[in-house]
Amino acid sequence: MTRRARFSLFLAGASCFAVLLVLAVLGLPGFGTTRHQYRDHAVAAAIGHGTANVVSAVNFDQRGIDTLGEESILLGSVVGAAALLRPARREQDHAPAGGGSVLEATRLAGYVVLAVTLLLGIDLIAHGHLTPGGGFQGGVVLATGLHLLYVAGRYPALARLRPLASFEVGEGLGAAAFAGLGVAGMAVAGSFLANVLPSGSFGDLLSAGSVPLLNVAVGVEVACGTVILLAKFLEQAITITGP
Amino acid sequence: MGTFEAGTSQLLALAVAVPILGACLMVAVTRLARLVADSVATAVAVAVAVIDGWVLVHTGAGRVVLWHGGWLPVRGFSVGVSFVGDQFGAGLALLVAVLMAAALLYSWRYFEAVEAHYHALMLLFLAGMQGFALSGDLFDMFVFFELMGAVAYALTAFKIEDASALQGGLSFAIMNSLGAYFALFGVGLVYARTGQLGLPELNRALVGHRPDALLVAAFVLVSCGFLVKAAMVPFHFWLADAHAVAPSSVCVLFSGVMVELGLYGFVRVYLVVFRPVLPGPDITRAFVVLGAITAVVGAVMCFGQRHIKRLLAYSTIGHVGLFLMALSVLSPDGVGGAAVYAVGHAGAKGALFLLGGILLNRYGSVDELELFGRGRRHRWTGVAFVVGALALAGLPPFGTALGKSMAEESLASAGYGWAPALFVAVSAVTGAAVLRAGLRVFFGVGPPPLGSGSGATPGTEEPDVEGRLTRVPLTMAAAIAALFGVALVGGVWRLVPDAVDRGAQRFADGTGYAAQALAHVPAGPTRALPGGWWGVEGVALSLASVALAVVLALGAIYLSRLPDAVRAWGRRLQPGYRVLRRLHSGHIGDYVAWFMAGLAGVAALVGFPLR
Amino acid sequence: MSQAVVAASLTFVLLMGTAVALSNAPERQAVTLSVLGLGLTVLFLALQAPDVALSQLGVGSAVLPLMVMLAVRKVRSIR
Amino acid sequence: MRYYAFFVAGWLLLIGCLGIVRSRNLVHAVAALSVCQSGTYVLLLAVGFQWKAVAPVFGNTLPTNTPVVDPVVQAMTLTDVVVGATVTALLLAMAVQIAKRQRTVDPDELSALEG
Repeated sequence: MTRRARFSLFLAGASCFAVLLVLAVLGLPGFGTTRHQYRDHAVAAAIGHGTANVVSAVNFDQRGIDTLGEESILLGSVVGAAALLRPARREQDHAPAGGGSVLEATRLAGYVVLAVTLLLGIDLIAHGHLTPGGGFQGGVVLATGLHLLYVAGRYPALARLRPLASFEVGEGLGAAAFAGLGVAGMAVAGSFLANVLPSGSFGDLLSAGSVPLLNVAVGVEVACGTVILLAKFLEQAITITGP
Repeated sequence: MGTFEAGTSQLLALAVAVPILGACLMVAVTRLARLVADSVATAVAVAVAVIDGWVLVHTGAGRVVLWHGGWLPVRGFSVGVSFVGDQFGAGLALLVAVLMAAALLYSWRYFEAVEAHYHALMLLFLAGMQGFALSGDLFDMFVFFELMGAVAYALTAFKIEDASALQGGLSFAIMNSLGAYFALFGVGLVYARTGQLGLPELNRALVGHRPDALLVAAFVLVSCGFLVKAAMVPFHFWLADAHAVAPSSVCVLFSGVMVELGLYGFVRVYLVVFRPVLPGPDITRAFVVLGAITAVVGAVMCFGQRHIKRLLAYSTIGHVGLFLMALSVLSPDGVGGAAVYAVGHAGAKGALFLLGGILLNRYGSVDELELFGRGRRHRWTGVAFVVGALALAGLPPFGTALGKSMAEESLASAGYGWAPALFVAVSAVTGAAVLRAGLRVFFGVGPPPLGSGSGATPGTEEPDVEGRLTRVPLTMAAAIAALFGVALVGGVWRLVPDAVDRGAQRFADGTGYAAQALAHVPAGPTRALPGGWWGVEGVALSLASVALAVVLALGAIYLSRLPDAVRAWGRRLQPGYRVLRRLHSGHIGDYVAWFMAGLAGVAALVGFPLR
Repeated sequence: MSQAVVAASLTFVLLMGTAVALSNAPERQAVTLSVLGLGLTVLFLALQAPDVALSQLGVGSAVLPLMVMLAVRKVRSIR
Repeated sequence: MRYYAFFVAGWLLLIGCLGIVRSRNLVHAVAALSVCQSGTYVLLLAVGFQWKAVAPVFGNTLPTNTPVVDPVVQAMTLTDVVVGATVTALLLAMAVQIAKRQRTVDPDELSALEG
């Protein structure tokens, strides 16, 4: 099709569909109203299991199977992207020489921020069942933090700190731990992904049953997976050259 | 609920957890020996098949229900997520696992795989399809839909040396992601109205509800999202691009079950959630029309191909159109017919893709014209290919023939008297295209074809294996034999169509689904349906389509010797075909534009009768 | 007050989303995408979703734009 | 204001599609796809919002009878964000490899698949 034909076809379809969408939205209960049936049940269930962050309770306790699926998507996408970004038959992977020239001050700032982000990431994971954050958010922060080394001008340092094979191991183990905890729930309480650990007292670090453990599993998987992803893209952009 | 039943229900979770754990093992243990990776992956697929089989046997009392995390429903509501294994869900899951085992067996040792990445992706693919087939929750279906999507994109583009594989993978990924996001938008609309996500809870929430724009929009969004995966016209463009270029073992799953899972999701959601609101006859009319268009487009495009895997891909579109027509009748016999047909099709099409893969790995090409006569030495591969083609056309006693006749009967009795003729024509044309290719390549029948005349995509492609195959390894032959077994089972073992018939009655009963999942109400009795086995009329129609397929194939091969009148008639069809072919442009912008137009079309078909 | 914040961030997201979708300058893609990510983060905070806002901050305004930037860079180095 | 958030969500969904249709660069098409997806985030969170309610995180000080916004849609959006990010990574990986094989990422010039 010509660009024009394509555009007209799209516009015709989209405008018809938009009419339906507008009619549909006018049938919604309005923005910010008070009726949320699932919410009422979910909050009660979270409090019952001593989980102060209800979003974590939904993600890891009540609808844990969704998160298992989500972690599998992450695992599959990372493995898939890594496989797609492997060097092709005629390509070469050569590491760049030297550290590049970066101002000392920038480098120092990079290292300081690195330390802070690593701490922040661990904190986010550890308190995921109490405060906003959790395995996913913390994992992303950890992985991005590690890549501040690149900003600090040290691609070789980054490459050393980043033995990709062990990150793959970590990713696999993190995902396996999540599924394994699910199976443990089946063995102990007779139901897959059942929250088998004691709930503890509401708001404590050791509360919410197995939610903190699941957070750690997800944190490890996400951190390792994101590192692998970014590493593969960096490799493509920096060290892999065509025939 | 007794402990034994509770134990069986936990198996539903294992059907998802076991392949995920297997995939984790493949990722965590780097440098896994090839033999270990192959055997562990195949063993996992077989284990999942055993689990599904066990569940299927225990669905006798109705449905096996699992509430994850032990969140059992209280007064008709649970904050948890359910898996519901009825005969259709568990049966489809079993078919998935069997096909996966065959695909892994085929790629045993020979398939060029990067470490164990291929195996990890295949196992996650298995987990995604299991979850989608068993899930009883709208959002959870979206998650597993995305899981099977994400790994499927990576598997499609796995041969990164191949430009068409990458482009096919990207079109597939963009279209399917778009479908998933639209479906999720629909889920959000339904949630806003009802405050529910579980299929059983939604069923109860919508009983007695009036149809309005919001519910129509939600239904259209969710259905179209799933129908993108099912490759309905005009959402089908990605399919040929992806199926033609994916590794042959992956194609078995793509054509055999992934596309059918899209249909399954669509029908399941309609029957359980939207049926109380949107009247059946309108839905039947809308989707019989859509299915018929899909079937015709698929068949016509199929006949015009010379790239054998692309040809098989278009034939899948044709057949899926027929499945949709039969499913849209919404009665147990239509649904059952579609299911028997789909099982037979999965086996036959899978075997054909693997035979095409053998050609690719031996000659580095899957081009019908280029390979003319070069397969003569491989008599058995050739015979298998021709038998597969005839099975596709509906040769008794293959399951395709039985399912087709059941579907035809149900459509005819639902008032679509023209449907049987369409079924015969579409299966004959697609069978004829495959038969034509098989006769030319393996038997050198007819005059050597003149290359490049038709302008269709030539069949150059990167092989799946390292180095050229010199003989067919035993593992590959075993995988192909197993798939022929799947194609036959529905037609020769009466238990299968009978069980499908009973399963279809449960599948069509959305109220019963909700009652059993939420309140342990045992499923009602099912009755034996008349006409679930071979009848004179069905056999006659099947033989007619096989005969028509043979005539068409020979006609295409000996085109130059046909009388002038016939050839002139054929030439008159050429311009129409050329327009249709040009619409399949490989351009992602076109595909999205068609997607939007299709969305509007489905909305009109569903919405206007309600006014 | 909260009404105004919600309305303003919604409008900002609407405009930035349109800009990302319709801009034809691949070099600036990473930047506009990152700004959209930040806009969404603010919107999620205004909608009382700090968990989602944190993810969006990490993914939408850091990891994703970084990958887009690297992809654009690689693509340009080839042509 | 009553429906504004939902309209923004629908707009993002459709404008993202338009972006793909008009795109001359696959990397840009992938970015446009993520705009579509942000439409679903906005919809879900808007559905679960409630005026004067706080975030569904009680910590150890907030009384448990305080009205909170819907945590379920937030959990769904969280999943959605993760899914979107990883799938986008996969898409970008494909776009990079396409650029290498075909020396272009303009859909108008790609020609590996026709008919």
